Parts: sequence; structure tokens; C-alpha cells
Amino acid sequence: MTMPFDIPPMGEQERMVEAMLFASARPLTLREMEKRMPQGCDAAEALAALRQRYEGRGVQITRVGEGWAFRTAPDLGFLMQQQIAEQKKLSRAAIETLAIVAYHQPVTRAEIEEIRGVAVSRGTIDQLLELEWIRFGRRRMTPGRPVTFVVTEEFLDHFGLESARDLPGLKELRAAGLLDNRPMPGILRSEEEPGAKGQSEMFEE
Amino acid sequence: MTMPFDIPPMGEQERMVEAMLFASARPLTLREMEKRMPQGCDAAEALAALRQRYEGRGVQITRVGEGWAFRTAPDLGFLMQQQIAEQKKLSRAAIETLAIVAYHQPVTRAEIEEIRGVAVSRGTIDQLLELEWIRFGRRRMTPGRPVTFVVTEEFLDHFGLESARDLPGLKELRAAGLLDNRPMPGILRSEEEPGAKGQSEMFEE
Amino acid sequence: MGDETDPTADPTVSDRLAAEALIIDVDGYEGPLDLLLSLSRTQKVDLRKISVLELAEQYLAFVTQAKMLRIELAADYLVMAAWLAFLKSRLLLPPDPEAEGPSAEELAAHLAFQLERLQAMREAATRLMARDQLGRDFFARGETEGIARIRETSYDVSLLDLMQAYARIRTRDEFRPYAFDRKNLFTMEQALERMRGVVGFAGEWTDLSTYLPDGWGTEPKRRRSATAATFAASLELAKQGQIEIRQQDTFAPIAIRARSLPRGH
Repeated sequence: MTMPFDIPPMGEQERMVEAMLFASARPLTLREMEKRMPQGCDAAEALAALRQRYEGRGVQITRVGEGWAFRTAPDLGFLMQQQIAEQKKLSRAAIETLAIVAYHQPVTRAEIEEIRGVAVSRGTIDQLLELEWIRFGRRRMTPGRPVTFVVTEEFLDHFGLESARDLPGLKELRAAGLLDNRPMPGILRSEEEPGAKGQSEMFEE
Repeated sequence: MTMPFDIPPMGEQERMVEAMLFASARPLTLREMEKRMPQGCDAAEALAALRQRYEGRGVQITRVGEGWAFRTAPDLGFLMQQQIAEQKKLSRAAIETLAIVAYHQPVTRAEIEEIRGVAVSRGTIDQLLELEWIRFGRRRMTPGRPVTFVVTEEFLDHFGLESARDLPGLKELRAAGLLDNRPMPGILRSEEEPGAKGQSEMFEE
Repeated sequence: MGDETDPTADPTVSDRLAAEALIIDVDGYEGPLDLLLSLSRTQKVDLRKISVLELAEQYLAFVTQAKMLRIELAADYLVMAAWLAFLKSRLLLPPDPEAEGPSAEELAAHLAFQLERLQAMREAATRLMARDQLGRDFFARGETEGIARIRETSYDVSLLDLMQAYARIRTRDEFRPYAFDRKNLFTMEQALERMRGVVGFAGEWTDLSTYLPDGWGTEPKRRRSATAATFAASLELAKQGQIEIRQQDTFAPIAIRARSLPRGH
């Protein structure tokens, strides 16, 4: 049991490999590690022991090309992601547009603009589409065949509704005189609408 | 053996803390870790178990301010010699200024000059700020509202200190009154705060 | 430095050598306090038991020698010399009961305190630098893994908001007396609505012109109306503290960005 030089015990060699792999910015080969370790060390043996020690742990020693490196255990990848929940207020334009779609669906963009009294920006529609609160419905069988918008399942989900027909308060609003009993704007459309043209250019882009 | 939610067993939580600390170069607080772990996890308990597991190993879990980090064991530094990034030599003035900030924090520039007996050059402060070893603290509530300097978590990390309370010899220096900001007798220093105040607020935060 | 000495001063050779040694040192001193601390070491006693009188004499002797050798001493060295000369005389004279202010002993004690404190800080600095240091003796993880940030935006809208919005539109409809040509007119209200919706995404400085609504950027009349309305709206938003506006130069493009407001209450 005489050792030619003071070769560190295997436990120490294991510690060395552990520290080197940890601190290195790139995978290290056995040769590279051995070069740094005191003479007589056996990086391969130390590494084998260390690999075993890390088996099933949160980090593992994996082979990367010619070298070795610590890597997060694959099942823990989710920890390396951070969900950032953000609560944002919807713009007034978006809320109004959404409300109009909900109450008047299927509804065309020109109709939304008519009801709101102002132009509806592409961004507003896009945002609602992206939120998956509205989607495209059937095209209207009028000149220009404008697309219509309807609300989605996600919308109903978010607002806790069974269907758009159940929109609570619709009757109440009407009873309170907040909704007039004019026919749906969609019916007026064909005479009034400068829109046929407007719509076709609206969704062309 | 029913659990209210699916809280992962402690062994799993330990793996999670291990993976997170391994992946980060900067210290992580328990809160930061818990935010990333599934609900109901106890990062503190997992960490305590993990610390024990790594005792005497090539890498260790060290406390840095409010956070925790893996660091290589100091006795293995020789293995990483190749990796040592060129360290800028700090001037004597910078080293002394750093020590004064650490031991006297929060400390104003005038106080540093008073202790060193010479003006502190802008470059010295800038260098320490750039190293992120010192930062601005609260302004002193005295006329002129001078800014104060305090040491940072990077400072603690760099010098392997758990907190500013662990500065070597701090207690002895304080007991000997050498951290007092004693004004010159007979000089009414309205522009500066009379002594002991700085000490009492020093480590309150 | 020898060539700076004045041969007419006629000091003995050994005096000159001693003085020069002192002067060579002077470059290394960081000021009077540093020099005093260094001189105090020759007393070889605990700094708390230092003889300030003796120290004052040493310092004054140093200054005299420096003068003899026509060495330019910085003003603060001379100020300290004057103060120490005063202190020395006060220490030697019996205390004057009539005198106001601190006693000579108090002043001497303060000087001793300053020296001791400076010495303590130097030792603390040495101990600090002797510690194991990150990146030299111990190391952080070399190959870190970043955290992928996944943004999940949820919108805070209730059914009530929705209904109120609808009621608002419908009631407004009834009072709308006259429908003007809104084809070519972009109102400030519209611009405000539009910008409120999008400005939150503008963390970086963004040219105001990029906020013009689609289809309003080319036809001059529409562009003018939209530009004016958007500018007016941005002023309003700036007034409300929601955005910041900047213009680098006269007639330069105007840029805006969202102001990050502290969250919560």
C-alpha cells in the first residue's frame, strides 16, 4: 500500500472532478481534468464514482461530445422557465368591440363601426382574435361578402356564460331602455353601407 | 397518505432546489426558488437537507446575503487557476475605501475622507461602483442630504461573507469604538450627523 | 532627489541622507494623517497609549526638514503642522480655566483616535483582501442556464365591463344628432382610445408616427388629421403620466414610450 507520490485518495479526486466540472464554462475531457489534478490521479475513476453519486439527483453528469458536463435533470426543465403572469386592462375600444360582437353576432366590421360610431382599428380586432375571444364567422351574403365575427368558447368560458344568448343583463338592459328595439344593424346594412368596398379592403392585407 | 394537492415528496423538492441553484451563477433566495417550484413546496426544508448532502464535497452551498449559491470548496481553488479572469489590481485607496464602506456603512463620502484623512478621488468610488461592490444607500437626513454608500450582495459573494455582520473583526472594532464617527471636539459639525447614529442603523436593514 | 537639495543649506551628510530618506517616503504618504500614523510607529507603543506630544514634535521636525531641503509640501501638510504646533503649545502650557472650547487633552485624544481608527481600517482592509475570493479561490457555476421567461398575459375584463361598454355605446347612439364625415377625420378621442390600447406595449422609444392607425398614413388629409389627433392624444397620455415623450431636436421625430408605473397600490 505504498504510494509513489502523495496521490490524493479517491474521495478527494472525486471532489476535484466535481469542482472542475461545476466551475467550467464548457464540458471538460478526462485529459483536461487530469492535467489539472495532482500527479497520479485517475480522472476516469473519479468521474465514474461521481456520476454514480449524481444518479437520480437534480443535476447529472452527462457526456457532451468528448467532454463531460453537469446538466439539469431532464424532468426538471420546467424549473428553468419562469411564467410571468401579467394582468392587463383591455382598451375601451376592445371592450366595446367585444361587447358588440357578443350582442350582435354574427357582425361585420362595418357594423361594429356603425354601432360604435368610430372606426375600429385593425389592432383591436387582431387583439381580440389573438385572445381567442372572437373568431371569424360565415361571410355575409351581401355584396362584397364581408366576413363576420362571432364570440368563441373561450369567451364564454372567460365570462362564465353558457351561450351568447344567455348574456345576462341583455333583457334587463333593454327593459331599462339602455338598448333600443331597432332592428339589428345588420339588417339596415345593405342600404346604408358604404361598407361593401370598405370591408373587402379591410381584410385583404 | 393523502396530500391536499400533489405536493412533491421532500426528496423531489431537494432535487429541484439542487437543479435551480446549479443552473444559476448568482445567489437565489428561498422566495425565488419557491416561486418556481410547484405549490406547497418548502424550499427552506429542501435546502437544509441539500446543504447537509453537500457538506465536505467539491462544491458547497453557501449563504450570500438573502440568497444561496453553489460555490466550489475554497481548498480546490488551485484546480481552477487557469480560469482566473484577469483581476484588475485595486489601488490601496480603493481597498481602504471599500473596507471603510463595509465596516461603517452607510457612510458618506465626507466620512470616508475624514477617516482616511485625504480626499477620495472620484475614480476610486467609480471603480468600486463599477465592480458592483458598493452602491448608493439612502441619503442622510442631514443638511445637504449627502448620499451614502453601502456594500452590495456581490461584495458579500466575492468575499464569501454571509452578511455584512460577518465581516472579520467587526465586533471587536465596534466594541473598541473604532467604528464611531466621532467629530473633532469643539467643532460643531452641523453638516454631518453626530456619530453613533450611523452605527445603530448600520445593520438594521 | 539629491539635485533638488540646496547646497547652501549645509546640512551634514548624514542629516541629508536621513532627510532624503524621509522625503523619498513622503511621495508614498497619502496625506498628513498617513504620515502621522507612520511616524507613530517609531514610538512602538499601543496606539492608545501614544504620546501625541512626541508625535507632534516628530511631525514638526519632519516639516522643518522638508522646508530646509526646499521640498514643496502640499498645503494640507502645512495646515496640519500649524495645528500640531498649536496643540503642542497647549499641551505644554498649564490649562487656562478661562479658555473656551475643547481642552488640549481632548484634541490630543481625538487625534489618537483618528490614528487608531485609520490603522484599524487598514488592518480590516488587509484581512478582507486576504479572504478567499470568488473567481480566485472559489468559483461560481461556469455554465449557467438561463431561465426562459414565458409571458402569460391575462386580461382583466368582467362581464359588467362588457355590459357597461355596450350600454354606453347604445345610449350614445341615441344622442348622436349628426353623423359627420368621419371618413377623413380622426378625432383625439379615437386616437386616445387607440393609443391606450397599444401604448402599454411600448417599453422602448417608438416613433409617434408608428401609432397612426392603419390606412391613415398615406392620404395627406387623413394623415394630417390622424397625426394631429395622435399627437394631441400623446400629450394627454403624458399628462396622465402613462407615457413619456421626447424629441431629440427641433423638427426631429417625436418618440414616446410607456412609463413603467409601479404595480399594485
